[in-house]
Amino acid sequence: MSYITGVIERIRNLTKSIKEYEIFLEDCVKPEPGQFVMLWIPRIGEIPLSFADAEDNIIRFIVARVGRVTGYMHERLMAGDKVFIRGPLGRGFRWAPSGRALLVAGGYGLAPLHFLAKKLRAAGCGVKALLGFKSDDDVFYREEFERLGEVEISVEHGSSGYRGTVLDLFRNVIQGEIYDMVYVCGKEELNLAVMRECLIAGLPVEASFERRIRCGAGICGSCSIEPLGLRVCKDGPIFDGRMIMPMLGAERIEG
Amino acid sequence: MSYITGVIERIRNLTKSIKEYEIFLEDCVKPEPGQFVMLWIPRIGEIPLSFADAEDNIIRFIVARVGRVTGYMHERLMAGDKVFIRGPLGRGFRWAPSGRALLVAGGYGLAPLHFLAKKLRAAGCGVKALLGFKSDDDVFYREEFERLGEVEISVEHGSSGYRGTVLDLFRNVIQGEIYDMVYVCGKEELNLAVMRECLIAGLPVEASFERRIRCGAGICGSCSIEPLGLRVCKDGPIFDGRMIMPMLGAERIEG
Amino acid sequence: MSPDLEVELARLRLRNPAILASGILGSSYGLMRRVEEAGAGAITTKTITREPREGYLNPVFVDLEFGYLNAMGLPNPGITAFKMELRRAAENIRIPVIVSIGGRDESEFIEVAEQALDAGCNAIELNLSCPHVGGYGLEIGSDIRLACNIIRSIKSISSRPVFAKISVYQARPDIVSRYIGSGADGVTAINTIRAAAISVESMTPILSNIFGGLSGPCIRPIAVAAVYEIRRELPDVPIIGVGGVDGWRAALELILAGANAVGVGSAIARKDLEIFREIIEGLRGFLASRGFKSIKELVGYAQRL
Amino acid sequence: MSPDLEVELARLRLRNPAILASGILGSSYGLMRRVEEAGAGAITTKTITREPREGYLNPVFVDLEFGYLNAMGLPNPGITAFKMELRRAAENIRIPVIVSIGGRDESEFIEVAEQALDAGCNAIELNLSCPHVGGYGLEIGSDIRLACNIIRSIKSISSRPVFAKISVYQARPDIVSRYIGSGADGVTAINTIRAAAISVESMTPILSNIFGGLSGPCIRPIAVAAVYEIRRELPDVPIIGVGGVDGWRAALELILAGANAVGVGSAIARKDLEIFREIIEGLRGFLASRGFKSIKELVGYAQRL
Ligand SMILES: Cc1cc2nc3c(=O)[nH]c(=O)nc-3n(C[C@H](O)[C@H](O)[C@H](O)COP(=O)(O)OP(=O)(O)OC[C@H]3O[C@@H](n4cnc5c(N)ncnc54)[C@H](O)[C@@H]3O)c2cc1C
Ligand SMILES: Cc1cc2nc3c(=O)[nH]c(=O)nc-3n(C[C@H](O)[C@H](O)[C@H](O)COP(=O)(O)OP(=O)(O)OC[C@H]3O[C@@H](n4cnc5c(N)ncnc54)[C@H](O)[C@@H]3O)c2cc1C
Ligand SMILES: Cc1cc2nc3c(=O)[nH]c(=O)nc-3n(C[C@H](O)[C@H](O)[C@H](O)COP(=O)(O)O)c2cc1C
Ligand SMILES: Cc1cc2nc3c(=O)[nH]c(=O)nc-3n(C[C@H](O)[C@H](O)[C@H](O)COP(=O)(O)O)c2cc1C
Ligand code: FES
Ligand code: FES
Repeated sequence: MSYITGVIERIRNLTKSIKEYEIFLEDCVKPEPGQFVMLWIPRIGEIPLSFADAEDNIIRFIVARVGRVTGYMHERLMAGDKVFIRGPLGRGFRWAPSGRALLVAGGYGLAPLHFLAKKLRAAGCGVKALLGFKSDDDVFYREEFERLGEVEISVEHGSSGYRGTVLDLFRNVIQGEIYDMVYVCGKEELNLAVMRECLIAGLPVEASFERRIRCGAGICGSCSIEPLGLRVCKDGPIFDGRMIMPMLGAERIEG
Repeated sequence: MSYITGVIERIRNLTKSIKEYEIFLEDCVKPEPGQFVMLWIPRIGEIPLSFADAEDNIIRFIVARVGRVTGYMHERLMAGDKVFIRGPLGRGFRWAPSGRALLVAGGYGLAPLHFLAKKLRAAGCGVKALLGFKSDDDVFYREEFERLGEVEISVEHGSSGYRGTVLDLFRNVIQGEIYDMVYVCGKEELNLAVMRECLIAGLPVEASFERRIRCGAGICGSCSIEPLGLRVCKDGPIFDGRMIMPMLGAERIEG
Repeated sequence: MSPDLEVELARLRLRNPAILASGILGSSYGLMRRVEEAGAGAITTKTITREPREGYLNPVFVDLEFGYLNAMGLPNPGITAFKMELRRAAENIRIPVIVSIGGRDESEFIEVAEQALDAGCNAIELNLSCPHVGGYGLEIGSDIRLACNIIRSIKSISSRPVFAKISVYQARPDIVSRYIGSGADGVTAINTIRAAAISVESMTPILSNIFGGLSGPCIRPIAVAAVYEIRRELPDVPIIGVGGVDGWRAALELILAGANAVGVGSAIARKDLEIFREIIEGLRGFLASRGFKSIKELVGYAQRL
Repeated sequence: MSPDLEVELARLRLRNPAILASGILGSSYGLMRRVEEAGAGAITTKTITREPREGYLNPVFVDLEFGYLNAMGLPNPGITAFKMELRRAAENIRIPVIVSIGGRDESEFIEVAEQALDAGCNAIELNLSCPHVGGYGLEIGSDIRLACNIIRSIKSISSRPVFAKISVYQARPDIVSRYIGSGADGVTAINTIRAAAISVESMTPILSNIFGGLSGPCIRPIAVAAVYEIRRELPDVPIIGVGGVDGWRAALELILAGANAVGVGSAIARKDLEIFREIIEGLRGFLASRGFKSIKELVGYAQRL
C-alpha cells in the first residue's frame, strides 16, 4: 500500500489553536521544503499538511484547528497513536539556494517556511523571517526561527513586535533592505499581495498555495487554480510569482 | 509483456529432421545450461526449447521436427522472421563444475549438453561427450563437441563410431574410465537407465526431463513427474539422480 | 511523410486517438486548456450532474502499485456552474469536448444534456457505469431498458454524437447492440471496476466510501477483452477503449483490439500530461517502423487471421 | 502461547486458512502431497469434468507484471482417471481435499460429484465461474436457477460441504443468498476475470484462445470488495476469499474483509510453494504483535465501526 505508517512521538501546544506533532515514520522520506503529505487518520479523514521539518525518520507538522479532521487531531490524537501518510507530494520551493532570503509567513504558513529556513541556513544563505500573528497569544515558533536567522514578528492586536499586518511589515522591510528572493506562505490575499509587490520590484518570489486536495496525484482536478489550470497538488503547492502573474491581473481569484 | 523479441539470424540444417536456429534477442538473457525457454510463434504455438548456446544477445536452439510447431518451424520459418521467448525458465544443472564430466546425449538432447560442455570447459573441467544417433545420416554437432573436449559417437545402424546404442557405449566407457559426474539428456528410458547405473556406481548424475509444458511457471501442474510431484518446468528440467530415485524403483513411469 | 494519427470517431475528427478520460482533470476550463496544449486528441469532461455534488470525504484515492482505486463520489459544480467553463471551452478549445453526463433518472440526463449542448459541447458521453455512487452510473446502466430510453431521449434533442460509457459488467456485444439500436453513436469501454482496499496496518477500509473503482494497468486486460469482443461482433461501432492506457504500447494494444480511440485516465498520476506526447510519438514511431500510413489501418488489426 | 491459525469452514477444520486454489497444482496426487508438505490448510483440486479434456493449445499463460492471464481450457484427466489420484489422496493426505467440479449440465456435475465423493473427498467446489471455456463455468453460473438446481441435486446425494465458486459478475449478496438457500455451505469468491492480452510486437492476441482469465494482485481489490459486500449482508456464510493472495498481507486483507479462509493461486508462479509458510508465519506474527489469540477474531474485522 502507498501509506507509510507513523507513530506520534510528541504533541506540543503552540497556541490555543495550533499544535505541533512530532511523528516517527517506519520508512524514511526525503521531502523538499514546500512539499506536503496527505495525512490519513483511519475512519476520520485525510488532509494535506506541509512538512514543518523532516530529518531521517522524524517529521513535524504544525496543525491549526480548523474543522473535522484537525479538530479530531487536536482533541483525540495522543502520543503513541498511529497515523498514515502518503507523500511527499507536489513540488517544493524550486530555486537553488543562494544569497539573502526573506520569508513572509502568516499563521500555519510558518510550517513550510520553517523547513525552508533550515535548508537555506544549512546551504549558507542569509535568512530573515517575518512572522505575522493576530494577537500576542497567537505567537509561536519565534525561537525556532531565531535559531535559523533574523526574525521580526508582527501582531495585529497586541504588544509584541511590529503592530500591524505582516504585509505592512513586509512593505517596510523590503524598502530598506536588499534580498535576492522572497518566499511567502499564508492566506491567499497575503500571498498575492506579496507576489505583486515583488514582481513590481523585480524580485524573485515563490508562494505556497492551498486548494481542496482530494486525489493528491494531479488527476481529479479538485485543486486547480483557475483560470490557470494549475494544480496545487502536482504543479504546486509552491508557485513562482511569474506563473501566477496572469491571475494577479484578474479582479477575482477563482478556484 | 513478458516475451522477449528475437529475430532469426541464421538457420542451419543439421540433419534431415533437425535444424539449428541462431536468434538475435532484443534483450540479453543469462541462462544456465539446462534451462529452457518457451518459444512463441504467433498464431502457431508455443513450445519449450533448451538453450544449445547463449552468448550476450545471441542464442541457439536445436530443433527436431516432431509435430505442429516444430513442423512449422522447419518448413516456414526463415532468417529475418521474428519469434518470441519467455525465459530462461526452470533450473539448470546445479553442481559447481569441477573435475571430469561425462556427458551422455541422445538426439536433440545434445542441445543442453552442448551449452553445458561449453561452460564446463570454460571452468576448466575435463569433458567427454557420448553422442548417440540412429544412423550415419543423423549425426550432427560432432565438431562442436570436439572443440570442447573428447567425443565418442554411437550409431545404431551405420558405420561411424561405436555400433549400438549410446547406453551401451556409456556402459563400456564407464567401466574403464573415471569421472566425477555424469550428465545425461535423451529419451526418458536413456535418462533412467544411465541414472540407475550411476546411482549403483555411486556416481553423481543429473538428467534433463521432459513433460508437456503449459504454463512454464510451476502452477498448472501439467508437467509433473508422478508420483513424485516434481514439476519439470520449475523443479527441473534438470534433476539430480537422487531426487528421481524413488521412481527408479517403480515399474512404470507415469506422468 | 510522417504517419497519420488522425481518426474519425462517430463524425468527430480527432487529431490523434488519445482522449482525456472522464473524471480526469476535465473539471474546469483551465485544466481542459492545458490538456489540449499537452496534445490530447479530444477531452471528456468530469461527469456533470444537475445539482452540484460535494463528493465523498477523503480518502478518495489510493495508489496501488499496479493501479488505482478511487471513490470521488462524482464531485462536480453542477451543470449550471459548469456551463460557464463549457462556454469558454467552446470558444477557445479546438479539439472536441465530450461532456460526460450523470443522472439518477432520465429527466436529469436530459436536462444536463440540454444545457451541455446549449453551451456548445461537441459530443456527449453517458455515464452508465460509475460503480460506487448510489443512484448514478452503474445503477442506471444495469437497467438496460432505462439506459436505452435515456439514449433515445437524448438523440431526440440533438444529432451530436452520443457515447454510452459502459462497465465491464455490460461490455457485451448484445447489450452494446441494443444501445446502438437506441441511437447511440458509439461506446466507451470501460469504466472502473468495483473494488476496495483494506489497510492491514489500520485494519480498516481505506476509502471513506469503502467501495471504489479500480483503474490503471491492472484493468487493461479486462478492457482489451471487452473491446475485442465488441469489435468482433460489431465491426462498425465506434469504440473509445479505456482502461490502463499508460503509454503508447497500451494505447496500441486497445487499438489493435478494436478501439478507434483510447481514453487516458489515471496514468496521468504517474506520467502527468506528458503522457499525451509519449503516446503520440510512440504511435507515430511504431507506424513508421512497420510501414503503416495511418493509425486507422490498425484498428482491430489483431482480429485478422 | 503462539496464536492460533486454525479455522472452521463449513464444518471443515483447517490447520490454517491458506487453501490451495483450484487449477493450481491440484491435478495429481504427487503435487497435492507437496502442497500439504508446504503447509497449506486445505487443497482444492483442478476442476474435474466427466471426460478427459486436452485443454487449449499453447500459449495458455501470460505473466503480466501485475498479474497473470490464463486460458488453460480446463485440461484434466476426467473423473475416472482422477479417482485414482483422489483415492491416494484420501489415504495419505491429512488436510481437507476439496474437489472442484466442472460440467456442462446438471447431470455432468452430479456424475462427477458422485465419483469424487465415492473416492473420499472432503468437500466439493462447484466451478460456476471459469470465464473462458465455452459451455462450462461462467456459462453455467450466469444462469442462477440452473446453478441453484445443481447445488440442490448435489446436496441431495451427500452432506459433505459444497462451495459455490463464483465470478465477480455473480459476487452479489442476493445471488449468494440464493445459493445458500439452495443448500450451498459456502462460497468461494472470486474466479479469474475475463480478459485478453495483445502483443504489440506481433500485433496478435497472445493466448491461443484469445480470451482468458485475469488473476494475481491486480484482481485483489475486486475480490476484497466482493468478499466485504457478501460478508456485510450475510454475516454467517463461510467464504473462501480468492484473488491476488501473494503473501500474508494480502491474505489478511481478504480475511479482514470477511473471508474465513483464502485461496492461494497464481502467486505460486513467483513465490513457489514457500508462499504457504510465508503466509502462515506472517499471520502468526501479526496476531502476536497485535495481541490477538486467534485468526478467527479477524474475520470481517474491517467491517467494525
Ligand atoms: C498543500 C497544503 C498544505 C497545508 N499545510 C498545512 C499545514 O502545514 N498545517 C495546517 O494546519 N494546515 C495545512 N493545510 C490546510 C489543512 O489541510 C486544512 O486546514 C485541513 O484540510 C482542514 O481539515 P478539517 O477536516 O479539519 O476541516 P474541514 O472540516 O474539512 O473544514 C473546515 C472549514 O475549513 C475550510 N477548509 C478546509 N480546507 C481548506 C483549505 N484547504 N483551504 C481553505 N479552506 C479550507 C472548509 O471549507 C470548512 O469551512 C494545508 C493545505 C494544503 C492544501
Ligand atoms: C524442457 C524441455 C526442453 C526441450 N528442449 C528441446 C530442444 O532443445 N529441442 C527440441 O527439438 N525439442 C525440445 N523439447 C521438446 C519439444 O518441446 C517438443 O518436441 C515440441 O514441443 C513438440 O511440439 P510440436 O508442436 O512440434 O509437436 P506436437 O504437434 O505438439 O506433438 C507431436 C507429437 O509429439 C508428442 N510430443 C510433443 N511434445 C512432447 C514432449 N515434450 N514429450 C514427449 N512427446 C511429446 C505429441 O504427443 C505428439 O504425439 C523440449 C521439451 C522440454 C519439455
Ligand atoms: C479519479 C478518477 C475519477 C473518475 N471519474 C469518472 C467520472 O466522473 N465519470 C466517468 O465516466 N468515469 C470516471 N472515471 C473513470 C475513467 O474515466 C476511466 O474509465 C477509468 O479510470 C479507466 O481508465 P484508466 O485505467 O486509464 O484510469 C474516473 C477515474 C478516476 C481514476
Ligand atoms: C493457471 C490457472 C488455472 C486455473 N484453473 C482453475 C480451475 O480449473 N477451476 C477454477 O475454479 N479456478 C481456476 N483458476 C482460478 C483460481 O482458482 C483463482 O480463482 C484465480 O486464479 C484467482 O486467484 P489468484 O489471484 O490467487 O490466482 C485457475 C487460475 C489459474 C491462474
Ligand atoms: S487534488 Fe486531485 S488534482 Fe490535485
Ligand atoms: S507447465 Fe505448468 S506447472 Fe509446469
